[in-house]
Order: sequence, then structure tokens, then C-alpha cells
Amino acid sequence: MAADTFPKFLDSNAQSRGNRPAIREKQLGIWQTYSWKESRDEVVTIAHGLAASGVSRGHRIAIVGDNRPYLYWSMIAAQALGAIPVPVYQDSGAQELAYVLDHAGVSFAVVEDQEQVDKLLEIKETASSLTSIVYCDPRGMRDYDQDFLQSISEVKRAGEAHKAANPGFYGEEVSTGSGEDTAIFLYTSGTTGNPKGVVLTFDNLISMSEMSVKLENIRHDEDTLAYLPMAWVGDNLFSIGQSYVAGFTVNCPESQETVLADLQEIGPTYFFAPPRIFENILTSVTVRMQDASRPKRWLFDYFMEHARNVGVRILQKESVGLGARFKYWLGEILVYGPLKNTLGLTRVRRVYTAGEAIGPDIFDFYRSIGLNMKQLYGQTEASVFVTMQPDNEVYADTVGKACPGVELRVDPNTREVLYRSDGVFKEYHKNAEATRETKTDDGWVHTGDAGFIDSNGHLKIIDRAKDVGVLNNNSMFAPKYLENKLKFFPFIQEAVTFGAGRDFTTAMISIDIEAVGGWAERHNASYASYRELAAKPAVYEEIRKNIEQVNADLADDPELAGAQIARFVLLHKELDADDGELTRTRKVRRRFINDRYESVINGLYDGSDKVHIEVETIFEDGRKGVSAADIAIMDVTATSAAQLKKAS
Amino acid sequence: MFYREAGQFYTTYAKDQGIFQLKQDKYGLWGLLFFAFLVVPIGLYLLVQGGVMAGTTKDYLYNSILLLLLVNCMAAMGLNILTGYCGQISLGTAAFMGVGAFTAYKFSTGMNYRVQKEDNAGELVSTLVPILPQIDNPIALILLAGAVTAIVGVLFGLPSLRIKGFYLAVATLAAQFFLVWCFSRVEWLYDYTSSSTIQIPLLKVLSFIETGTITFGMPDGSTKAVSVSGFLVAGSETLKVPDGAKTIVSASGFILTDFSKALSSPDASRAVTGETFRIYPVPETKYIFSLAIVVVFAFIMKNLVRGRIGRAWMAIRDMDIAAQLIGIRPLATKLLAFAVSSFFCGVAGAMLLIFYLGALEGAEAFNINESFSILFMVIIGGLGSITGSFLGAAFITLTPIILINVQPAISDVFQDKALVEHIQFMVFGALIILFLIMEPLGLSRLWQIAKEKLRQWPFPY
Amino acid sequence: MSATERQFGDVLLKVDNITLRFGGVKAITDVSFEIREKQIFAIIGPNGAGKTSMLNVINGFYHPQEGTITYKGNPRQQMKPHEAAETGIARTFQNVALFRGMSTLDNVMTGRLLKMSGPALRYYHQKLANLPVINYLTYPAMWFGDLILDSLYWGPYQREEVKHRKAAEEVIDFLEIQSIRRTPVGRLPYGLQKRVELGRALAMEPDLLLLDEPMAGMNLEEKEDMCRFIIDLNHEFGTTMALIEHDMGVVMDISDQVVVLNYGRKIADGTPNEVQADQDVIDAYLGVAHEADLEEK
Amino acid sequence: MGEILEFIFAPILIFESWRFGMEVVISGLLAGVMYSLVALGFVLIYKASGMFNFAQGVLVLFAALNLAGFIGLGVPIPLAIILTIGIMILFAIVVEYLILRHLVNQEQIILFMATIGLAFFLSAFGETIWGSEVKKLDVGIPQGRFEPFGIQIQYLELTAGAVAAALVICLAIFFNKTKIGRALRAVADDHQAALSVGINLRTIWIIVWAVSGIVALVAGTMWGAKSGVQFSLSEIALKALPVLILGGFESIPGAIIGGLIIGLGEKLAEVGWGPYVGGAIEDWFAYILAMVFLVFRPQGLFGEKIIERV
Repeated sequence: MAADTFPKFLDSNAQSRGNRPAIREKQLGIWQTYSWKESRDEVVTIAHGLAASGVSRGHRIAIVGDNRPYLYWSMIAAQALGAIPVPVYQDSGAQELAYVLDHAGVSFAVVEDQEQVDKLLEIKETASSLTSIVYCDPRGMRDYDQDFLQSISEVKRAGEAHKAANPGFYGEEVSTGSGEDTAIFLYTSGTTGNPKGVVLTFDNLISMSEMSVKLENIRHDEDTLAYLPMAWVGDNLFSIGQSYVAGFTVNCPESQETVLADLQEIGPTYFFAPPRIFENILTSVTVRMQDASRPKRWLFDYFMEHARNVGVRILQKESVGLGARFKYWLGEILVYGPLKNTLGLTRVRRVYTAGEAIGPDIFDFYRSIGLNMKQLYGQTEASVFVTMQPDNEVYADTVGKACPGVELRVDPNTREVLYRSDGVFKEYHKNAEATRETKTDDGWVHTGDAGFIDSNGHLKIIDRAKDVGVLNNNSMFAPKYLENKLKFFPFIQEAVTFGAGRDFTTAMISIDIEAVGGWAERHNASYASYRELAAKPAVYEEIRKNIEQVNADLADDPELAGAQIARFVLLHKELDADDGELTRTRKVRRRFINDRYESVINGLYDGSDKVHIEVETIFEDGRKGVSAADIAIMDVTATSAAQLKKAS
Repeated sequence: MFYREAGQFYTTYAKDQGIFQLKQDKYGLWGLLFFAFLVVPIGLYLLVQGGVMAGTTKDYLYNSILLLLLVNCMAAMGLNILTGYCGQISLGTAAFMGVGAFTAYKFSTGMNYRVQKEDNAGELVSTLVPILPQIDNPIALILLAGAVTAIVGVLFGLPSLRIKGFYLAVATLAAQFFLVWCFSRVEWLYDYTSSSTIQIPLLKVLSFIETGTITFGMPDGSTKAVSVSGFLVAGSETLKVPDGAKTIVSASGFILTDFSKALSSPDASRAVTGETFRIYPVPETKYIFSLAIVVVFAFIMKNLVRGRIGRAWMAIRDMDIAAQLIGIRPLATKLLAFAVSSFFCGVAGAMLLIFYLGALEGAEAFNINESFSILFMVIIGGLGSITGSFLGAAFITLTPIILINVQPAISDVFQDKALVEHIQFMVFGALIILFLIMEPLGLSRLWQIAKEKLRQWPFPY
Repeated sequence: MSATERQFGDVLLKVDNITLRFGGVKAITDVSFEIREKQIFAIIGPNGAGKTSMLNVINGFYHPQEGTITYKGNPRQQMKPHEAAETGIARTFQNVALFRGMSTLDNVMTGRLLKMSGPALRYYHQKLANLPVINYLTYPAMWFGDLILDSLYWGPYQREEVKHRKAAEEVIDFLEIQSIRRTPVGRLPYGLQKRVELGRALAMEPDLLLLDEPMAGMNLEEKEDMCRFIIDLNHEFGTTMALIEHDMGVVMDISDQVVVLNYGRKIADGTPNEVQADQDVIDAYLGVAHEADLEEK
Repeated sequence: MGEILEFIFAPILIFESWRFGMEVVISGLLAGVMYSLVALGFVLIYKASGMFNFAQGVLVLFAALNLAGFIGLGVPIPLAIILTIGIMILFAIVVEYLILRHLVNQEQIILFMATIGLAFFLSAFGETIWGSEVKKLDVGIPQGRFEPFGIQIQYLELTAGAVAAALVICLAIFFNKTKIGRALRAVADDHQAALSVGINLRTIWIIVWAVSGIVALVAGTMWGAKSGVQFSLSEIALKALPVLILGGFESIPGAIIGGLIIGLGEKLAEVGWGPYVGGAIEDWFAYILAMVFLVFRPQGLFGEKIIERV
């Protein structure tokens, strides 16, 4: 019988590759390794322990914490018992947590440490369904004497006893489970309103895992780094789904702070990161190289130039001259190889990115140094995979072709993308209305994204369908499209554009403190704070040049030419998820920003050259404060089609 | 640049505590060993065979440079243990080396003592009486040399509990002067020779040396011949062509026979009964042996300094009071450093006698300048670093050799031998000062920086 | 949590009428006090009051001319610092006294040295020490055997090294200094150096931990961390601690018992609250210009 | 048994002939004065800069070489002395300029090694200029001897003693009565404090090196007059080292008393025990004596008991 649940996959892995590493964790200085057999033993014990504490079929178990083997095992143990794990973002506030726990009807929670326990204790009164909490790290827990608290080792002790008393229990429970059972609740942090609980079945996750493993030829000897939140569908699919199906090793970093060092140590063979991370890495590469000695910088620039010319073609096995190949080989030894090494990407065979558009420069940079980077397009509701770029058909501005088994179409009226596959979710938990809105009766799912399929059969995403608007001059206004173009410049951290129903387009920009700061240092411009740096006329000038370049790009496209940016402002602070301006996955919360920065937006449109702003912010330690500033507004000239012709 | 660290991670402490954290370092070292053990001897051999290099040049390379370098590496490691790792300055290194050399000599000659008797004519006749069997195994000699030196080192290390810093350094001069005095005044040490010179006898390993006469058939009948074959390591011996022998056969490998020395005719086939010839090891044998010893002791040193003993030494070095308060016994720890350091120095001294010089005069070979020169190796190489010991030894050993070899150029200008020698000294002294000013932490620090740069490449940090 | 709820064990260290002189100068005069197991015991007083000298007396670095020290129930003979360490007294210093040439990990590992007697010697102590006849032969033989194992870094010795590495890593984990594991301590900022020093003392698994101004020169955040470590240590492992600290706020918050010294004499002894109310203490502090400390409180 | 006792008390038994004994004592004390002079130069530098100046012995040789060289060229003796003093001052300036200022704040062992390098350089440099043959140094000290109470005393030895005494008195006045001398003492006591009251460290270094150079000149002259100027002079000067550990690196009286003890001790030992063990025990006796002494009194002759602090 083919395995149709993760606990069954675990059993079969423990059988077929019992001594191979299943999961590692950097702990106490070394990579503590657990084989598939050990993993299974742990899961069995925990499952027995949970059963002994009263967990049974249908219960919901919250999982809160960083990526840790015990949390992964607890998820599988819960699934083995037929209970439903509900992973929650570890950095979510008490309120968010309370909502999710309450909405999902969580009765049990397995959490990482004291910090999470404290958070749960705070909301325990309101989340009335929560009856028991298990913590993994006993540090600092000595003086907690609540009887609904127990450590994972206590659970395991109880599990040993339970197992001795009921030897066949685990096997029976696992075999009772089947593919149609609900595997997990994943709460999506929507841009508006409360998060929705996406219900995925084992069939959903396993079909997509199997599909992707086969499509991408993922082997059992891969190493991945599990550093993205466990509550995110991707981590579930990569670190559990694909790992269990293909049998490869998942590595958990020592802590959030050491992720980069751990990445370099592990040197994964298979790496996923959102564009933002690749962007940050590239920025830091650029900044660090600026401090290098002159000959080194020359060498770097020289070979990077060469890589830009031929690197991608060599990667795609196109024909390249022998001389260029030799030069590229030299570059591999002198620059690309060491560079990949310092980034921890020496062994990597596949690099994926998704979630947002990636800048073409960034994309080409990674591909030109020989990393097989590809984009994919996915959603929690689809169990990740909708489209993916096949090898040798990789473009910076598409998200690839529909994956095998996924049907794809674009609504001709709204331009909204729809798909249908085995991975399509069952429903939104306790939200039939939303389910109906999103999923048609015949299984098509509305993505909410506007896009089109290009001549190569690749899907191109423009923007959120509901965000695409029209300017008063009738040109199409796709804010995210503009914002992405802006964000591809190293100095620009975040951008928000306005224009729907207005006469012209404007932009609100927050600068990248690292990149601009480095630039300022090189130009001997002193600054004490983000605010001071962002207010410098020289910085405005630099950003203005960037925007003019975007305008020139837009002028190229008749449909968008009218949407060129006319005015912009540099914000005095970074857009911040803590302040609710971004989602936890760092997407712009447009509506919220419209309200919060109303005065700025008014200033952008009433022609004033300065605007006063006052916003409430939350500091790192949780205190609230008001940050106020006077910030300048600058005009940008648009490129006309005529100018464009002249130039070319 | 050459480092590809990504993916090198450790899942057990045993591996994490390995000598090499990075594979590239490990491969680098294996490569270096391969080069030193195989490429150098075979390469030089082929160069000579191919007529590219003169045989004498090869022998000069071995006998005057490589062997000296290896001995100095050994001594520098020894001093680095004491000074670099345990923080006790010693100015008596050469004397400890001397103890090693004399120990090796005494054991190799059977610990002779002199018995004087009046003969019938009333003349005082002295005979040397061995009290132990002669040891002809170089490894055994070297270990014995180390052990005896370790004991002497501990004796002279005893004051280190009470005396610190430069006071201790000066106190170690007591060892230097006292021991060197012994080397030229205690006749027993040099077997009562008038020149106070010691000479190492023939040493061999695995005892498959076969000297003597054999009889074997020749087309024209049976002829007596000498067969010399085996595995000589050090020293040399003069043998007599046995009675009736007409042919000398130099059979196998690791021996050189010098017929020309004693025979009336260099043609071996016309050897004449009663004449002598000399056998001695090929320089390659001495080189390989010395190299192997240095490599083994470097390994031992690395193991000691990365373990509990090394940590105790370094604790005493860095902050002796704090070290005591965490339970380190200062005297025992320092004495152990003296013992191990002296062991290494003793081995170096024995190597100096056995492999490099063959014969030496104690007071001259182990004088105070030798001690300083080893201290220079350690300081210039870098305190507390094994790599540094090697680099420093190379620097101090090779600089004068390079200066000597550019001497012809200078002599053309100055025409005065003494003057040229003085200039050499001045350049050497100035180089040392310059070096201390430019990189007081030594060559190992430069090496470390270079390595760090390579690891971070192409980034500057 | 107030001191009254806390339960302490037996008297661990008893200091009786200690007097310490340097030449003609009296550093400590007739001081007595008791430290109980599981207590956080604070010694406070103005500069030059003899606090550090008192710690030096306790760990055998100075030898008092008069008075007795009873440790673990036994009157203690004059002993050397390393002997005090062997009886389970560990110590941190006012001015960081780390081994600057070594990494954080190696510094912590030095704290394990007392426990790393060597596998052969340990075998001797467990099995062979009772055979007096061969004592004179076996002990050196075992000692020498350990030296050989050490120099080969092999077998039982390597296993021992691994065992103690694990213990050291636990200390590193406890003090949250993982990211500086391999950094030479000389390059660390002051606050982290103090933490490493505490780590080295902890690695000894001491019965009595002496902390000489553990928070001196730290910023607020570092002080908070250090307080947390001290309290965690005391609560989770029951470590007895005697500390000197100038920050009165900290002392009053975390200590169970406070002794106040002034000019080498004890002027007060009691719970933080009692001591704070003591007129002599207030006078001593006001007289020696330590207002700042009290104001902080 | 008797033989053993005879051996042990050999250095005392030489006083059986009291005249011989006194001669030994006097020559020992005078050798000691020489050691003291070398040690004195050393102490000056150590006090002012914390530098363990191994080149002091070579400095003695260098000074004597210069003096002998100038005299050999026919320069009148007073002028030769002035010239040599000038060279020693110039040398101090060069050392400060080329070496000392670049080694500020280095560890002591580095400074020490630098002085060994300097010693290498200087001895070769002196011999390059003046040649390496043994030179006679005649500065007009009367030759011959006189015999009060039948004890033979060389005029040279007497002169050396007198000159040494005069030099010590001069130095004492220099340190206690002159402004520079007081500044020197301030530096020795506390570098930081000295800097803060505006004493220029570099000037101080030049002065101490120059003064030690002049002290070296005196020592070199005396020694050179006795046994000629040659390379071995710098090795004899190594004897100053046990004097130093006996007397303490920083104590001027220590250097003087230590020198006398060492000089006397090793002469008695040599004459008494030397014959039994093959002679030349002078080579090491001083070191062993100093080392044994130090083990029992680590702070040296005049040092105060060290109180270690943590």
C-alpha cells in the first residue's frame, strides 16, 4: 500500500533508509543528527505521550516556535493520532495568536520555549479551548507550576509508559488515517481582515510533494535549511512534504541570529528564499565589495561583467565560444566559486524564489554565477505549486509554466488567474463564505492576482487583481508593478504608489538604510539617524534619478506610459510589520497605509513641497510612541514617447 | 580563494575537534607531506640522473640546508611549547639540545667509562669499558635523548615556580652556561678525547644490514667478496677488505660506499685485501628519517596543545593567577612544559648530532648564540603556533644561507672576507629588528591573515 | 520573590574573626559571617573596604593572620588557590581575568580542567589506589599513560575531551554565547568578556561561586542579562554565590543576605531590607561619597 | 670524608695563605666592579623604558672599540674620549629614532629580541669599522703594581675601582640633583604620570641610552685597558646578567652590591673549587649562585615583598 499520510511515509522511510539522516539541528555547537529511525522513534513516543495527555482524533494542536526537530516531530505525532496541527507564526503577537487559537479551536499547544509559554499564558483566559501546553526547552521554566504545563520530556516519559501499556496503539492509529483526512490548518496572513485557516488534506500536500519531487528530480541526499516560519505553507511542503517523500535531510539553524552562518556551514543543495532575501544578500555583496582593495574590485567587476555576458548562456547549456568558456572557468575559480562559498551556496543544485517579483538584475546576478535559480508561483490554497519555470526556460519576468497536473486559466474580463489541481485546499476553516468566494464548485480557485499567459506559455503576474486601477487619463495603473520596478534599485527598500482615480501617479518611498548609509559614508555625508539620512537633498536626488529611469521604462509600454511617476516623497521611517504597515511576509498593507499616511498622500497631490506627518509607532520593546516629521516632496519629470524615440 | 567551506559541517564533537576544521587545510597538509616525502627526494634524484643538477648540489641541499632546517624546526617547536604556549622564556635551548646530543652519543657508544691501570712498565694505560650494549637504532637513541633531556629540563625548570619573566630567562642562562661547561669539562661525556669532540657511530634501522664476507660462485671459480647492504641511517664506518677478497659488491640501496677514499684504485673490482673503504648513508635516508621524526613530533605537539594540557599551559601563560584559581597547579603545569619542551629539544639535539653534523664539539655547537637563534625562530615565527615554529625556523635557517650565497657578489666589491662576514651579521641583525617592528606577532600571524583573506575572498572582511 | 520564602541549606562557609594584614596595614579586621547553601550572598561596602581581599581570603589567595574558615563543615587549613578550587570554589574577577590568547570555547574548557584528570589516572583513583603496595609504581605509570594518550589525542582521552566539550557547550548555551564560541576573547566587548568569565567559573560546577563585581562597567541591558543568569543559576542549579557589587539596586534585588564592610570591619549583616535601614550603613555610604549608588536605588 | 670536607670548604681554605686570599678577594671585588658598571647601564635603560637591553654588553665593546680605534689613529686621548662620547650620544639618538619609537607598547619579549638584533648589528658594525683584531687600549692608566702588606695590587685595578666609585657618585648626583635626573626617576615610577606632567618620553629615552653608552664606555675602557679590546669583551659582559637578577632590574644599589657579590663569589669559587672539577667554573658559577639565591628570595636583594593582586 502506498503511503498516503506523513506518518506512513515516516514509517516507510524508517524502514527503507533508517540510518540516513532525517533532520539535523545545530545545538550545543554541533549539528545533532537524527536518522529516520530515530525520528520515527521520537514521533512514536511523542504520539503516545500526547495520547496519554488526552489528544485524540480531530483535536487541534497549535505549534509555536522556531524550526526545531521537536516541533516537526510533534506535528507528525499529532497527525499520526489523527489530530490536526495548527502551526502559528512564532513572532505573532498575543492578539493574533489568540485569534488563531480560538478560531481553530486549539486544545493543545506544543511550543518552543518560555517566551512562547508566556505568550500563551497571557491569552489562556480568552482562548478558552486551550487546555494543555507542552514546552520543548525547559530553560527558565522551573518556577512555572501550572498543572496544565508539561515539558516535552515529561510527555515522552508518559509516552514510554503509554507505549508499554498499549504496544499496538501507534500502528493502529496511523493505519486509521488516510489521504482524505485533514493534515493541517495553515493560517494565511491576509492583507486585510483576520487570517483565514486554510484546510489542507494529506492528499493535497502529498500529491504536490510527489509532483515536485519528480518534476525537479529531488533526491534523497539533498540538504535543506529550514529557516522559514513553520506556519508558512512552503516550510510545510519543503521540510515535511518533500523531505518525507524524497527522504532528504532537513537542517534546523541554531537560532534566528545565526541563520547566515548556519547556511554557510550546511551549504544546502536545495535552497528556497523569497526575493527579499536574495536582494539583501546582493546588497551586502555590493556593499562589502566596495570596501575591497582596488585590484580585487577590478577583478570582481571584470569577471562579473563576463558572467553577465555569458554566465546565463553557459548555465542554460547554450553554445558559447571556447575562449569565453575558459574565461568563465577562470572566473569560477577566482570569483564566482569563492563568492558562492561565502554565501553558502557552493553545493546548491537548485534555488527557488517566489512570493513576489524579483528584480531582473538580481535574478540575472545569481544565474550568471552559475546558480540554477528559478521562479515559481504558488499559494497556500494550492499547497504551494501553481506554476514553475522549467530548466532552461527561465525568465526574470515570468513565473513559469503550469506544473504537471495543474490547470491554469486567466479570466478574460478581470485578468484574474485561476487554477485547478490535486493540491487545491479543502476549505477555509469555519468560513464557508470565503470558501465559496475563492473556490468554484468545479474546483477552480481564484488567485486574486491579475496576469496573463505570454507567447511562451509562461504566466506573468502583474498585480493583485483588485489593486489594478485606472488613472484619470485612462492609462492602467498597476501599483505593485510600479513598486517592484522601484524596489529593484538598491537604495529603495519599500515603495508605495498611488494613482487610481487620480490625475497622475505618485510614490511614497522608504530608503534602504544599509545601501544608502554606505553610499553616504563614501561621500562623507554624516548622518545620525534614518530620518536624517532620508531627508538629505542628495539622497532625494539619487532617488529621483532612479524614478526617472522607471519612467523611461514605462514610456516604452503604451498601456502604462500614462502612469509615470510625477511626484515622490521619502518617508522618515522604514515601513514596518510591527506597525501593521506590512504583513508578516512583508507585503504592503495598502488600505492601512492609505489611512495612516493620508496627510502625505494629500501633500503629494496638492502641490505642496513639504508635508507634516505624525504616526504612532511601536518600538522593539513593545512601547508605543509617536514619530513626527516634516518631509519634503519632490517632482520628477516624465519621459515622453517622443523623447524616447529621440534617444533611440 | 581556494576555500569552499560551505557544506563542511560536523555532527559529532570528535570531528568538530579534529586538527583541521577545513578539508582544504587537511588536503593542503597532505599535499605538503607528499611533496616533502616523495616529490623532493625523487625529484632531486631525477634531476641529478637527468644531468640537470650536479650530484654535489643535491648533497649540499640535503646536508647543509634541509637537514639543518629540520633540526631547527624540531628545536623551535620545543622552545615554542615552553615560551609560546606556557609563557616561560628560556635562553638555554641550545644547552638542552646538547644534553640530547650527548645522551645519544653515550648510549650509542655503550656508556663507556675509563679504567686506568698501570701496565707492567708502570705506564698509566687507559681503557674504555662499556657498561651497556651499544644502541644502534636511531629511533631508540632519539627517544632516550628526549627522555634524559626532559629530566634535566625539569631540574632547571624548578625555579620557575618562584621566578617569573625575565628573571626566569636569566636563570635559564644558568642551564646554558653550566651545561655547556659540562660538555667541555666532564670528560666522561665525550669519552675522554682530547678535542672534546663526539662522533656518532654507524646507526641502522630494522637491522637488515649485512656486512662481512660471503662466498659465491664466479665463472672462473669461487671468489671471496664483501657484500654491504641494508638501511643505514647515520654515522659512517670504515671497513676493511677481508682477507682473500678480490671483489666488493655494493648490493642494495640506502648506502653509499666510498672506495676512492682508502683504496689505492677507485676501481672496486681491484680491491686489495687489507685496504679499507667507508660506508655511509645516502643523504636521502637521513632526510626521510629526520622529516618523519619532525612530522610525528609536530603531530604530538598539536595534540598536546589542543587538549587539556595545552589549555592549562596557555592559561598559565595568559593569566597565571586566574589559572590557579580555576584549579591549575602552577608548578606541575610549568614543569610539564619544561619536560615536554626539553624532550623536543633533546630530540633536536640528538638529530643534530646523528643526522646533520655526525660529529661535533659540545661547547661550540651548543653555545649561547645557538639558544638565541632558536629564540629568534620562535619569536619571528610567532609565539604559540606550530606553523610559526616551522616558518621561523625556515626564516632564521635560510636567511644566512641566502646571504652566504649572495656573498660572491659582495666579495667582488669588498674583497675582504672578514668584512663580508660582518656585513652578513649586520644585515641579519637589521633584518630581525625590521621584522620585529613590522610584524611583532610573527610570520604565523601573517600566515593567519593571508588565510583569513583567502577564506573571505573576494570580500575584504 | 522575597527572601523569607526561600529555603536555604546548611552553612557552607563560615568565616570566623578573620584578620588580614599586609605588613602593618590591616585590610580586614575581625570579620565573621556565614554563607548558607543556595544563598545569594552579597558583600558590599565603599571602595577599599576589604571586599576583594575577603574573596581572596576565601579562595586561598591571601592567608589571614588570624581567624578560621570552616568550609563544608571542616575547619580549613591554610591552602593554595588551586587547592581551594579543588574543593569547589570558583571565582570571577573585578577586572576581567580571561585567558586572552584563547577562544571563548577554550576559556570555558579550562574551567573543566579540574574534572579532566585523565582517563588512566581516574582508573587509578577508582580501582588501583587501594593497592598500597604498587602505589608508587602505578600512579606514575598511569600518569604517564595519560600523557601518552593526550599526545595521541586518542581513544579514552578523546572520549573524555568530547564529554567535557559537551559540558562546556551546555554552559555556552546557558549563557547564550554560541555566536562567539570561536572568537578569541581579546576581541570581545567588555560585557561579553564578563559573561565568558562567568562561563569559565560555571564550567567548574562550583559549590561556591565568588563573583567580584559581575556587573561593573556594563550597560543596563547587559546588567539585566547578568542578573537573569545569576538568578537562573541559583534557582535552576541551586548554586551558592557570594558576590561583590556596587549597584545597590541589583544587590538589594537579587541577594538573600548582605554583609556590609567598611574599613575592613563588618558594620552590618542581614537581609537586604535590614541592611538598608541600618544607620551605620547609611553613614558609611554617605561618608564615603557613594550617594550615587544609593540614589540609583 | 676528609676529602669531601676539604672540597666543600675549599674557597675558605685559600685563606690559609691570607695574602693570597686577600689578593683573590681584591681581584674578585674589582671584577665585580666591572660587572656593576655593565649592570648599571642596563638598569638605567630598564628603569626608563622597561627594555631588557641585551645589547649592553655589546655597547661596552662598541664604546671600547671606538676609543681604541681613535687612539690607534693617533687622536689625542682626551679628544678621543670626547669623540667617543659624541658617538655614543649619536648612537642613542639613532636607536631612538630607528627602533624605540617604532616599538612603543610592544611586549617586553619583543623589545628584548630587538636588542639582541641590535647586539648582532652593533658588534658587526664596530668590527667592520675598526677591524676585528685585538686592540690595545692605553689611556694612560699607570701599569705595574704595588704591594702593601705583601698583597699584590695592580694600579689598573685600583684605578678601575676609583673610577667606578666616582661614576656611581656622579650618577647619584645626576639622578637626585638635576632636573633631568628627577624626570628620569619620575618616568621609572609611572609612565602615565610622567607623560601627564609633560615629560617627553623620547627625550628621556635618548638621554638614558646616551648615559648608558657613557657608562659602557667607562666599563669598556677599564676592561679594555686590562685585557685588550676584543670580541670576547661582549661575552664577559653577559656576566652582568646574574648581577641583575641578584640586585634587581631596577635597583642601582642592587647593581653595585650584586656586582661585588658576584665578582667576589665567582673568584673564590674558581680558586677554591675550580681545580677539583676541571676549572673554568667562572663560566657558570655566577648564574647558579644568582638562581639559587632567587629561589629563596624572588624579589632580589633590595626588592620589597611582592604582593600579588587580582
